[in-house]
Amino acid sequence: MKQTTRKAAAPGRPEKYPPDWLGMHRMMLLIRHFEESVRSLATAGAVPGLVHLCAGQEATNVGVIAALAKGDMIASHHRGHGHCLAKGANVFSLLAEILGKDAGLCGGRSGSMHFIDLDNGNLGTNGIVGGGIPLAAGAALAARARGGNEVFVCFFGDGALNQGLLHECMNMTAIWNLPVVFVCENNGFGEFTAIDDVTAGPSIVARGEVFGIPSKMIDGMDVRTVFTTTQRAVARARAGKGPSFIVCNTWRFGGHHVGDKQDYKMDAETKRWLARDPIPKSGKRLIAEGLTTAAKLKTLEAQITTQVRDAVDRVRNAPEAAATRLAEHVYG
Amino acid sequence: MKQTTRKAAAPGRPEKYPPDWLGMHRMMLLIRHFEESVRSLATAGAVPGLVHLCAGQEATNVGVIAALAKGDMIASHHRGHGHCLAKGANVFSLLAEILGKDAGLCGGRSGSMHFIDLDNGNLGTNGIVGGGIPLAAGAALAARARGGNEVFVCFFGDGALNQGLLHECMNMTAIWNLPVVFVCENNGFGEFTAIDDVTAGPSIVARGEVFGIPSKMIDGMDVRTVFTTTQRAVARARAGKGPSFIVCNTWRFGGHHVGDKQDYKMDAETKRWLARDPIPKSGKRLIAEGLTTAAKLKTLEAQITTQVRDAVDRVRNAPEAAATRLAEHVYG
Amino acid sequence: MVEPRVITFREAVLEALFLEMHADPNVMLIGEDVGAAGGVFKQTEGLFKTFGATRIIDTPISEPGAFGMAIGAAMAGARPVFEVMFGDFMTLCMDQLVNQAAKVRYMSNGRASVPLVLRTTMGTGANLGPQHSQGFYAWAAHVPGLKVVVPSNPADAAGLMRAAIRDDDPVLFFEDRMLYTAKGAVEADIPLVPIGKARVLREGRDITLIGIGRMAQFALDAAKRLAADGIEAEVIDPRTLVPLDQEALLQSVRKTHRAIVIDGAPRSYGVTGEIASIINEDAFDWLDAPVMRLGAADTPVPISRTLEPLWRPDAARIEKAVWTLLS
Amino acid sequence: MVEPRVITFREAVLEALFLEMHADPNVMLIGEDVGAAGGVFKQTEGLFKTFGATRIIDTPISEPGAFGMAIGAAMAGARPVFEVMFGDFMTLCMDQLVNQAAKVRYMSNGRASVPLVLRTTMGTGANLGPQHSQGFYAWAAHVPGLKVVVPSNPADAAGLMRAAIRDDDPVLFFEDRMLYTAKGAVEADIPLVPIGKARVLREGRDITLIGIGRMAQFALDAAKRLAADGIEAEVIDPRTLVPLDQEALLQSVRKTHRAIVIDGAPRSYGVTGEIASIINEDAFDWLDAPVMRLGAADTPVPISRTLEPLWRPDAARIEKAVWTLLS
Ligand SMILES: Cc1ncc(C[n+]2csc(CCOP(=O)(O)OP(=O)(O)O)c2C)c(N)n1
Ligand SMILES: Cc1ncc(C[n+]2csc(CCOP(=O)(O)OP(=O)(O)O)c2C)c(N)n1
Ligand SMILES: [Mg+2]
Ligand SMILES: [Mg+2]
Repeated sequence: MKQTTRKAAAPGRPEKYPPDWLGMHRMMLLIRHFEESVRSLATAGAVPGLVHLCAGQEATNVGVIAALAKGDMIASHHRGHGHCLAKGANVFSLLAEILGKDAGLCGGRSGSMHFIDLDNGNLGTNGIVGGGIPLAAGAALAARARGGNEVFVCFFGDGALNQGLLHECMNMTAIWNLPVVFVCENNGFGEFTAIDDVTAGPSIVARGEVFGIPSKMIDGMDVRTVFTTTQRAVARARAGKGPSFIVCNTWRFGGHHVGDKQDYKMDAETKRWLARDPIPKSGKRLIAEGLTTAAKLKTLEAQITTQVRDAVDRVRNAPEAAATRLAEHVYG
Repeated sequence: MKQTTRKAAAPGRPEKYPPDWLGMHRMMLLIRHFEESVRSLATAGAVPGLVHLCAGQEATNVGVIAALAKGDMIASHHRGHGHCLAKGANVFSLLAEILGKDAGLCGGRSGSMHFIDLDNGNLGTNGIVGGGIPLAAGAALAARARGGNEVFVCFFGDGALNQGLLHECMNMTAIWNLPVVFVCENNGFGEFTAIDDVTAGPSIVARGEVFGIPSKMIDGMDVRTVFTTTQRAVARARAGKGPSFIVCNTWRFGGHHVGDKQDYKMDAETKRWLARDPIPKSGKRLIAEGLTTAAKLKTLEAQITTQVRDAVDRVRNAPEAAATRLAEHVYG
Repeated sequence: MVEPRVITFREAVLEALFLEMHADPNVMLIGEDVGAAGGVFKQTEGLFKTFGATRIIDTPISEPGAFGMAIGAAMAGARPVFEVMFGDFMTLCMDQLVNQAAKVRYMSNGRASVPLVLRTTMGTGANLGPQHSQGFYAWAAHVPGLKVVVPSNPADAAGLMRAAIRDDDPVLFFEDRMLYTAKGAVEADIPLVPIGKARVLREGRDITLIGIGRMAQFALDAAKRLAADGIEAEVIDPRTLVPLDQEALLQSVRKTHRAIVIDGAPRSYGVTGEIASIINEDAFDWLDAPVMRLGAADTPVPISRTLEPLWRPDAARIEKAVWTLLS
Repeated sequence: MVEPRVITFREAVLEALFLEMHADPNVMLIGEDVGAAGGVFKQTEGLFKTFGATRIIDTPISEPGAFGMAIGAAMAGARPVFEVMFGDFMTLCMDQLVNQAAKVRYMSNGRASVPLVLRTTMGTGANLGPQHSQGFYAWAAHVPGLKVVVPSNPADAAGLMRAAIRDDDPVLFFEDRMLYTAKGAVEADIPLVPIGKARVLREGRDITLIGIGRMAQFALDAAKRLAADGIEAEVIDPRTLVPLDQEALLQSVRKTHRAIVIDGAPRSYGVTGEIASIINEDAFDWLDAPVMRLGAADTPVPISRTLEPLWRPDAARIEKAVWTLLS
C-alpha cells in the first residue's frame, strides 16, 4: 500500500519565481543529444523494438514541464523521452531502459514506450495512442479527493485528437473542474498521415472550447511561449479553476520512428521547420539578453555531449536482464 | 451473400412532395397507443426484460423518419419503438418481439432493445448506448462506395453525447463527407442523471460544429419543425454535402424504464413538458388548417386503438419460442 | 467474532463497501448513477449520503475514459472501486484494463501499481437479452496482472470485496445479479476472505462439482437432490479464478475420482477448459473418467422466456450430468 | 491448378486481398495507414493504386468508431476487411465486436449478417514489448458468433483470407508478424482453404503436436529434431479455432496416444485449455498420458532481448516437452 501513504505535494508555486530560461535551454540540449544518441544506437541495432524520437519538439517538452511544481505529474506518450528527461528521469536509467538493459529504470522490460517513473511524477510513456490521457485526468481526480493541490499534464500528439477517449476525458475534467492541462504536440502527422486528412473542423482549439475549456494554439518551437502559456494554465488549475487545453505546433525532425523514410513529407516544409529549431533560437536569445555567452553555451554543449556519451558507454556495457526477472512483478 | 445483391435505393426525393402532416399525426398516435399498451403489458409482467418507452418523443421519431426516402436507413437506440414503427415495422411483429414471442420479427430472442429490421432499413434498436451511431455511419460509407445515394440517420439520446464513439464518428463522417444525419433526442436525462450534471460546455450544438458539421437545436415536440429541419439535412446529405447534426429537445413522459419512480424529476418541469405534448398540438393545427376535423381524428384514434388492441390480443396468444430455436442463426 | 445475521448478497457487499470506505479515505467509488441514485440495482444505496461527491463519482456515459481515469487515480494513490453497470459493457474498458491496469506493475518493474476493483454484474434469469447478460471473466483470467473474483454467496462476496479493495493489484469482481436477493449468514464484522482460496461448500465422496459463481449454488441444489439417491457430491466454489486454488480442487478429485466443472458463460474457450485441464494434468491417475464440463450454450443470450432458461446449466442439468458421469 | 511459386506469407495474403477485391466490388479495406502508405508492415502495398480511396479507407486513430463503421458497412452490403494494426489494439474494438458484430445474425433471427474480416497482427520476436505483442484469439474464440483463424504458413494464410472475406459471418484473422517473411509454396490462383478444417503438417505415430499459428512452425522444427532420435511426431495446425476441426485432432490422438497443445499466448485460460479438454473428454481411453499444454508465460511481454525469447514456447522447449511426456 505504498501509494496510499504518498503525501500531498508541497504547495509549489513555481509561478512566483523568475523563469529559468537557461535551465530550459540546457534541458532542450540534453534531450537533443540524448535523442541523437538513441538514433545512432537504434540505427546500429542496439535498441530493441521501435523508438520514436522527439528531436524538434524539445521546446514543447521542456516549456510545459518547467512550468510544473515538484509534486505535479505528467502522462507522456510514445514519443516521450523528452518528457521523461524534463520531468527528472536519470539519463542513464532512461537510456538503459530504452536499450532493454537490466539496470534500466523498469528493468529493461518496458523500453522506450512504457517507461514509468512515478518517483519523478511521470505516469509513463505509453504504447497506446491516447493511453496516458485518462491516467493524468484520473490522477487529478485522486488528488482532488485527498485535498492535494497538484496539477496534472497529459501530453498527446495530433493523432490522438480523433480518439473518443480524449473527448470523454476533456468532458469529465471540465464538469469536475479538475486541475488538468491537456497538451497537444501537434507535429502535423500521425505516422504517415497528415493531420488535415483525418481531422475535421475549422479549428483544433475548438476541440477544447466545446467543453468550455480555455484553449489556445501556440508556437511550440518557442520554449518561452510554451512556458508562459503553460504557467497560466497551471496557475488556473492550481487555483481550482479547472482544465486548460494547449495546442503546441511543432515538428518531429526525424520520421515517425527510426528507420522511417519520410517520403510523405515535403522538402520545403521540412526546411521551413528546421529553420525554426527551438534550440538555436533559444540560444541566440539567451546571448542577446546577456544571460549567457556563445562560449558558455559551447561549454554547456560539450558537457552535455560528455554526459550523454558517458551514459551511452555505461549502458552499452550494462548487462541484460537475467532469466529470473521474467516473472517478477506481475502481482504485488 | 444476400446483402451483396442489395440494390441502390430509388433516387427518392421526398423533399419534392408536400409533407404528409396527417400521416405523421397518424404515426405519432400509433406510437403513443403502442407504448401505452407496452406499458400496461410490462406492468402486468408480460414483457420479458426491461423496456424503455418513447411516449412524449413521438414528434422526433416521426418528424425525422418522415423526411427519409424508402431506401434510407436508420439506427435506433434502447428507446426505439417509435423509430421502428415510423420506419415501417409491422405492429404485430414488433409487439411480438417485445414480448419475446416466437412470431416476433427476431424470433423473440432480441426483444425491445435489439430489434433489427433491415427490410425496412432499420439497423436496429440497441442495448449499448451509442451502439447504433457507427452502424449508421458505416452503412453510409458502404453506400458511398457502391455509388448509392441513400441517407443514413442515427438516433441517440443526450446520454450518448459524452461517449467518445460519437465524436469519432462525427469526425469521420465529416472528413469523408458522408450522408449521415446525427439526431440527438435530448430528453434531459440519462437514466436518473440530468444532462447538465455530466455534459460540459456552453452548447450542445457546438459538439457537431467542432467537426465542421452544420448543427441545430430545435423543438423536438413539434413534428413540423423536426420534419422540415431533417428534410434540409437529408437534402444536404443526398447532395453529397456531408453530415448534419440535429438536437431535438424533448421529454420522455414515462421514466427511464417501466417501473422507474422518477423522483429525480421536478413536478413543475413535468407539467410544463406535458403541456407540450406533440400529439394534441399537431391535432389542433391539422384541424385549424382544415386538413382534418375533430370528428375524423376521433375516428382515427378509435381505429388505432383497435389496431393496437388486436395486435395485443394476437400477441398474447402467440406461442413462445420452441427449444430448438436456441441455437439457430449463430452462424450463417 | 460477532454474531452472524442473515442478509442478502446485495446488503453484504454494500456493508463491505461501507466498511472499506470508512476505514480508508483513499477508497473511492466511480460509476454511472452510483451516487445520489444509489445504483441501478440499489447496490450502492446510502453510501453517497455518508461519503459525498468527492469520494463517490457519478460519471457520464463514458466508460473507456472513466475507467481509464480510475486507473490513473489508482496510480496516484487512490483505491477506486469502479463500477461497470452491466458486465457486457466491460467490452468498452478492455484497452484500459489490459494495456494499462494489468501491466503497470510489470512495466514499472514493481515501482507502481494499480490498486483498483472493477466491479460488474452479469447473469441470466431476468430476460435482459444478448447485450445485458454476459460475464467476461474468462477474458480477464487470461490477462496476466489481473485477479478475478466470482463469488457465489453473501459472506464470500462481502469478505472478498473487502479483500479486493485492500489488494494492491487490479481485481475484477463479477456479481451475478440473480444472487443479489440470495440470503446467507454474514458475520457483522465481515471477515476478510483471502483471494486465492477455494471453499468447500459441501463435502462428499462420490464426485466433485466445481461451480463458478451462481453455478456453485445450482451445484449445491443438485447435490441435495443426489443425496436423496445416495450420491454424495462434494461441491467446491473456487471463488477466485486468478489466483486459482488448484490444490483444493485436486485434493477433492483425488478423493472422489470424478469431477464436473460448471460455468454459466458460453462453454467454448471459457474457464472450464483451464480448470478441467489442470485436473486432468495433475490428477490424471486418480481420475476414473475425464473431467466433464458444463457450460452455457455457444450462442448469444436470447430474451425469450422459454429460451433463456435453456441457455445455461441449472440444478436439473447438473444432476443429469452427474448420472451420466457416474454411469 | 496453377504452378506454385515460393512467396512470403505477406505476399501471399496481399495476393489474396487483391484477388478478392478484384472479384467483388463490395470488398473494402479499412484501417490506419493501409492506403497510400501501404500498411505499416507493407501488408497492403499496391492495393491503393488499384482500388483507390472509395474502397480503401485510411482512418483516423479512432479504432472503436472506425471498427463500428466497418460493422455498419457490412450490415449494409459491404464486405469490409478491417485492419487493427497491432492485436493489442483489438482491446479498443471489443464492444463493437462482441455486442454488435457477433450478435447481429442472432439478434435479427438470421435476417441480417456481418460479413466482415477483422485482420490483426501479433507475436513476439521483434522486442515490441507489453503493448505491441499480444494476440487475443482466446477472447474471440469465447464469443459465439465469431469465427477465428490463426494461419501458420503462406498458402493457408492466403487461402483462408479468401475464405474469410467470402464468409458471411465476422471472421477474426490473426497474423504473426514474425511469419510475414516466412516463405512457402503458394499456387498462383490461391486455392480457397475452408474455414474449419485442420491441416496435418507432418505425419507421425509417436505423439501429436498441435500448434497454434507460428507455434505450428516451431512444432515442425521440433519434430525434425526428434526424428533424428527416432521419434516421429505428428504435427497438426488447427488453422481455425472456431470452428475447430475436433475430428482431425481426435483422429491423430487415437493413433499416437499422446498430445501436446502449443500456444504462443499466456497459458492460463488460453486456448490450450479448451483443446486439451476436448481431447481428454473424447479420446480419454486412447490417451497414455494427459494432454500436455505449452503456453507463453503468464506475464506481460518484456522488451528485453534476453527475456522476450523466454516468454513463449520455441522448438527447443517443445522438444523437451515431448521427451518429458514420452518418459
Ligand atoms: C490506439 C493506437 N492506435 C494506433 C497506434 C499506432 N500508432 C503509434 S504512433 C501513431 C501515430 C500517432 O500520431 P500522433 O499522436 O500525432 O503522435 P506523433 O507520432 O506524431 O508524435 C500510431 C497510429 C497506437 N500505438 N495506438
Ligand atoms: C455503453 C452503455 N453504458 C450504459 C448503459 C446503461 N444505460 C442504458 S440507457 C442509459 C441512459 C441513456 O440516456 P440517453 O442516451 O439520454 O437516452 P434516454 O434513456 O434518455 O432516452 C444508460 C446509462 C448502456 N446501455 N450502455
Ligand atoms: Mg503527430
Ligand atoms: Mg436522455
